[in-house]
Amino acid sequence: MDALLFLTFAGIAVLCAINLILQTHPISSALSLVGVMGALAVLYLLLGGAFIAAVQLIVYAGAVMVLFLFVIMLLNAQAERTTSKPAIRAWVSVPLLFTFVILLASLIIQRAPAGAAVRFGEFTGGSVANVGRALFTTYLLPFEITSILILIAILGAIVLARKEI
Amino acid sequence: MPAEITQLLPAAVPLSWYLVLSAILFTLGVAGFLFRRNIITVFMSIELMLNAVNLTFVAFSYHLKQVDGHIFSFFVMVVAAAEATVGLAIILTVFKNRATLEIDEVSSMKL
Amino acid sequence: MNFYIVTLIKTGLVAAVLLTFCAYLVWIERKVLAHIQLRPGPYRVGPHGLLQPLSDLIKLVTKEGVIPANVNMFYYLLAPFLSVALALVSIAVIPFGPVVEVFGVKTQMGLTDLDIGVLVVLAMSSLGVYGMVIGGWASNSKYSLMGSLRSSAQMVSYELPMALAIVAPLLLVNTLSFREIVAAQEGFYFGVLPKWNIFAGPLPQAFSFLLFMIAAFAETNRVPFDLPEAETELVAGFHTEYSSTMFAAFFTAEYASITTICCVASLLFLGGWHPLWPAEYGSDFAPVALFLGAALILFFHGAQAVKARMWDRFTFPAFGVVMLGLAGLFLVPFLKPLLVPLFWFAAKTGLLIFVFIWIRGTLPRFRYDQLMRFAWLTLFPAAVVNLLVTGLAVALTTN
Amino acid sequence: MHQLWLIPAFPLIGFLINGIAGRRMSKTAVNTAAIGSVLLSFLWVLKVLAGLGSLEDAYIERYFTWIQSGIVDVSFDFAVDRLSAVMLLVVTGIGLLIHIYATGYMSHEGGYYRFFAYMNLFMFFMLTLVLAANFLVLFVGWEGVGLCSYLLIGFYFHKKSAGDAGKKAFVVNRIGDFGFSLAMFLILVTFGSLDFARVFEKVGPMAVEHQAGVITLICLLLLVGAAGKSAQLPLYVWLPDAMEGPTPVSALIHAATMVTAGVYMVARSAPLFNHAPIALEVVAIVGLLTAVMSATIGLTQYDIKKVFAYSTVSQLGYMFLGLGVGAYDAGIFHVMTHAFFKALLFLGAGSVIHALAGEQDLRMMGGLRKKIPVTFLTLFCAAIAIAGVPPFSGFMSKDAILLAAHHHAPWMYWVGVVTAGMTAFYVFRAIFMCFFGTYRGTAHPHESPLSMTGPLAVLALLSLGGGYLDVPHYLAPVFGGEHAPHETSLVVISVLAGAAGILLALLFYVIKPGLADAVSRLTGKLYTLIYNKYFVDELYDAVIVHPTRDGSRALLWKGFDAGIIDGAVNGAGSLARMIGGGLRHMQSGYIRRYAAWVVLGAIVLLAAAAGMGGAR
Repeated sequence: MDALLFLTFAGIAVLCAINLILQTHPISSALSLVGVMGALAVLYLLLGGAFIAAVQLIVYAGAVMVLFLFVIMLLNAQAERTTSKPAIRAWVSVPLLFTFVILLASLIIQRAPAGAAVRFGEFTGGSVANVGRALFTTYLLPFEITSILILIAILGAIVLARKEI
Repeated sequence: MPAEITQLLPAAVPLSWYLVLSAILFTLGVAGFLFRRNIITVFMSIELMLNAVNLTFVAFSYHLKQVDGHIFSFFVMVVAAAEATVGLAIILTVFKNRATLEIDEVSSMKL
Repeated sequence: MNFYIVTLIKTGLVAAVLLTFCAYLVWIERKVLAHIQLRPGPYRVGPHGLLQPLSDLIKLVTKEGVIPANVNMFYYLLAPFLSVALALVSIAVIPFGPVVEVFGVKTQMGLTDLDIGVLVVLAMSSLGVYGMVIGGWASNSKYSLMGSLRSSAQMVSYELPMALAIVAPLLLVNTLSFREIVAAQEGFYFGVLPKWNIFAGPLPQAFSFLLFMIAAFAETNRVPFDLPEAETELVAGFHTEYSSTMFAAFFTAEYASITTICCVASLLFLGGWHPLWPAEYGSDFAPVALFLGAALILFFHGAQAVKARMWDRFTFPAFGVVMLGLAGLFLVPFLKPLLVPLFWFAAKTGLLIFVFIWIRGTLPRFRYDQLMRFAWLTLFPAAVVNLLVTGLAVALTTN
Repeated sequence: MHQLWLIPAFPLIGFLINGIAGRRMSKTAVNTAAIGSVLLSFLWVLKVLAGLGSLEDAYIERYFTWIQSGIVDVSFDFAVDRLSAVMLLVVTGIGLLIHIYATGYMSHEGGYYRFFAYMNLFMFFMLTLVLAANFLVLFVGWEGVGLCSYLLIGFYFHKKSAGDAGKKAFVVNRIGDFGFSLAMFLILVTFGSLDFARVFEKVGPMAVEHQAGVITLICLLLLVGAAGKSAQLPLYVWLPDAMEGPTPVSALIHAATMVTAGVYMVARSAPLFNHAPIALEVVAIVGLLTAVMSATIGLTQYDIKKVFAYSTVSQLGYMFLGLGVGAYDAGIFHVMTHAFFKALLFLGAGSVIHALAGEQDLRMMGGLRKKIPVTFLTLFCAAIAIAGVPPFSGFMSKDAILLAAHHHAPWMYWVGVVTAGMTAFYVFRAIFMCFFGTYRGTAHPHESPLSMTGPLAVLALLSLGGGYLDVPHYLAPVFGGEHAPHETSLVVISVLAGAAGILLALLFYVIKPGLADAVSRLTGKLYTLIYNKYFVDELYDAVIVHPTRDGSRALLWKGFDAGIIDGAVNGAGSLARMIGGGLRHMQSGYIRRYAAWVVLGAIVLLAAAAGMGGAR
């Protein structure tokens, strides 16, 4: 059952990710990305991260991606026009990427802890209480600094969005 | 569930599957970065890479039975949100000034 | 497999009840609005227009589904589906009553109970934007596009105060599971005042409740925040180009989300299925008394029916008999533990839904800039302060 | 806890108030902050000392670990024992009086708030220095007072001479600090700690070094530091120039407190010095030489502040003599009495200068006795105190030193006696030239305000009666109680020397005013030599300053800096430009091309990792 769920949602994630780079229209790409995020949220649930799954949906899918859609619609972005250029680039990039992913996967398989397996329900340390406790004790300083980061981001966005620039 | 499938699949998912999935998603993100020309799509590819990395964090959190990985992916999300805010604002500004979203047309620092 | 069967039964039951209720919510809304405006409302189709929803449904389904030119077909069709699906998902985590035993099967009233039920509702509500955004964009119409931009901005903005308003009572109960939230609100202060979150110590959450309800109005696009569907001023919104069943889907999604959010409000703030006063003082007989009273009023009106409405002479007493039957149901001993909590829960939710309709009949619409300013400059700071004060109160009283 | 940290904290707060907001504050407010903070500090000292009782042992307060690295483990501690108790009282008490005095003296000067901010900062550092429980905290205070000294000497920074004097003081002090730093490193290496308590505990059982050893070296290096701060040979040259600063500064920093920091430091390190008799001998000789040399210079100067400055150097020499002959208690006793009468001398001189609208030349004074009687009376008290007239304070402390010197080596006593005579002469010469005879100046003298004469009166009382505070007895637990036997004949001789000096001055400058010039003509070359301060400044200029400057210019600047460093920098620049010119073609501005490079780099790294195999 675990494996089936994993394969289903991993498949959805990979398909959506491929769709993300194949679609020419940014809206389609954005919605594919939402699909990836949703699938990943389910995988997080399988990994015992209930809170992080919910946050993935609320923050990523519900806020960040809406922002993307927003901007795409605001700018009325159109589908990319095809050009003659990509042919050469693809000849270089595709093998490069294949090397990259194969190297990465082989390294992972070579070094992954032997026998480490994921069974649903074996780890329940990702509940809201646990995350909250870690966030407000061990990681209090980073957490507070994060708030400053967000403040700066808001200010930056406001400054950039002014008419004069 | 048919017995054949149950026997075909392992009872538990090896950790490396998650990690390889993460690697694949990351590579797809890189591919999106390299192949797409729309700035927004490129930006979304970056988000995809961040998501892939988050998956590793959560997977290792499971493996180590510690919550820290979740915290890290939480921070990644926060940073991604901040990045999206500023990045999209920059894209808006770029579009306002150059009337294009083609990344290759934004190759010089000045207008 | 027992689990799967029970779950399937429950799912079917909930879906049927919810969808029927959504349909009849339209009838209720029209009736209430009409009475607020001193009109009879739907009256022709069936007794007191009770078959009006059915005829509406037939009309919407049989109408021609116009698909405008040059729309992005896939997304155009996806949007209503997404809307209604996301609106219906949240109901899965909402419990309607305590754990009960029916025919020897012990089960909870409600589809499931997650540790993060509240977060799921929030997540679904934030994903609900996609239906609008995609629908507006795929319609290939500037009015739709503008409308969807408008409504998505509104939803994203009001999500924040809503989440903050939810967090405040959560601080008191210390859990995210709806069932445990309700369990924490059991009991009475001084034997009379219910320990609901709007009354509970250390800081009664009445203000949070107010904030939550305001944000809920905006989240469900209801008056006075119904910019997304302001037909008269803004050429409606994201669903301008939709018709037929797809329009019905958007419509259903809206009423489903109203129902969900009222359920959430009664669970979070109004003690869920706990009665308003203790059972020692006869709260179990409140439904009996209510339905009996309703029956009496119906009989009375039946007797008083005027010539212009001849059918009332028969329909009112008939409904009165139904009410008497309902009252009788609450007296059946083995149904009582099942129905009484359900009654209280339904009563609270129903009251909140009535408030939704009431407000619609009372208040005018916000202008868009007022709406956004209200969200960011009034509601959001108020929610933050409320959360901080609550947190302080909780921190000072624990330990 | 007695909250020792509050003692320096009060002046620091005063400094912060005046330093940050003083520009916008009224003079009254500045005064309140400046004097109030010092007053609070003084009262707190009294409270702490009252609370601590007899203080037989040092009382230590630990605050926090400051530096922890390897063998270096320094914490920020304050300590009080009887030695620092005396210093605390002197510093805060005299400091308070001088702050009050300064409100009158500085009332017409610009940069009023700045002056008081610096003064408060000085108080903070001085108190830190005195309270320090280890060498490093002491060094902080040490450097801090040096800084404040620099700032205050150069207070009239628009005057070039003032700026130069400040720089001179700073540079000369650096030489001393260099020695002090080396001494600290040696202490750390030798004893593994900088804590006074730990170091002295460890040095206790060690053998006394009759032959030069590491302790002797430490002590000599400490002496270098002390000589820099306390203006001893050969580093005394900055102090006379330091008189460019406002007179209250001269009184507080360059007479009463900071310059005695060296004495305090040597006394503080007494356990070390006790193990290095050679170093002690050097201390005594340096002190004696300084005393004699500066006393002779003092005989010939005409600037009233210069006279007192050389007098200060000379008296500091006395203190070192006291330390060197092992009479630490006498040295500290003299620090205290000297603080009283020398502060009084300077403040009185300041009052005179104030009365004469800035005139400092003795030849332009005279006959002021009637015009500024309070100043005259108080100055006269100071003069008889410093001249060693019994039974006033100077007599008490100076005799304690001289007796100890005689006990140690008789010749030192005799030189000391001669110096005492000269001291009496030059001080009374200044008094007579200033207050007797006829007025030779042009300004219209006027008595100073109460804020100035008040502190003068208090100091006068202290100068006269301060000798009865039996400091040596009080300090016995710190230094051990052996005293030189009392010999009445020696006392009589030194008193007679003082009396001779006074009478000679009376003869030269009151009875027969022309005689002084006659004598100076008679001695000719010698007089010129002394009048020009033995040409020490010129000597330093010729031997040290010029060669250094010329060498720096020729070798370091033209050769090393312009040639090698600039060459290297320019070369690096052009090299970078060359490489950049090549690499520029990679910087196409196409983001995706950059990303491709990044991917390539990642692949290389991954391949390397894979190539290493399963190495973890």
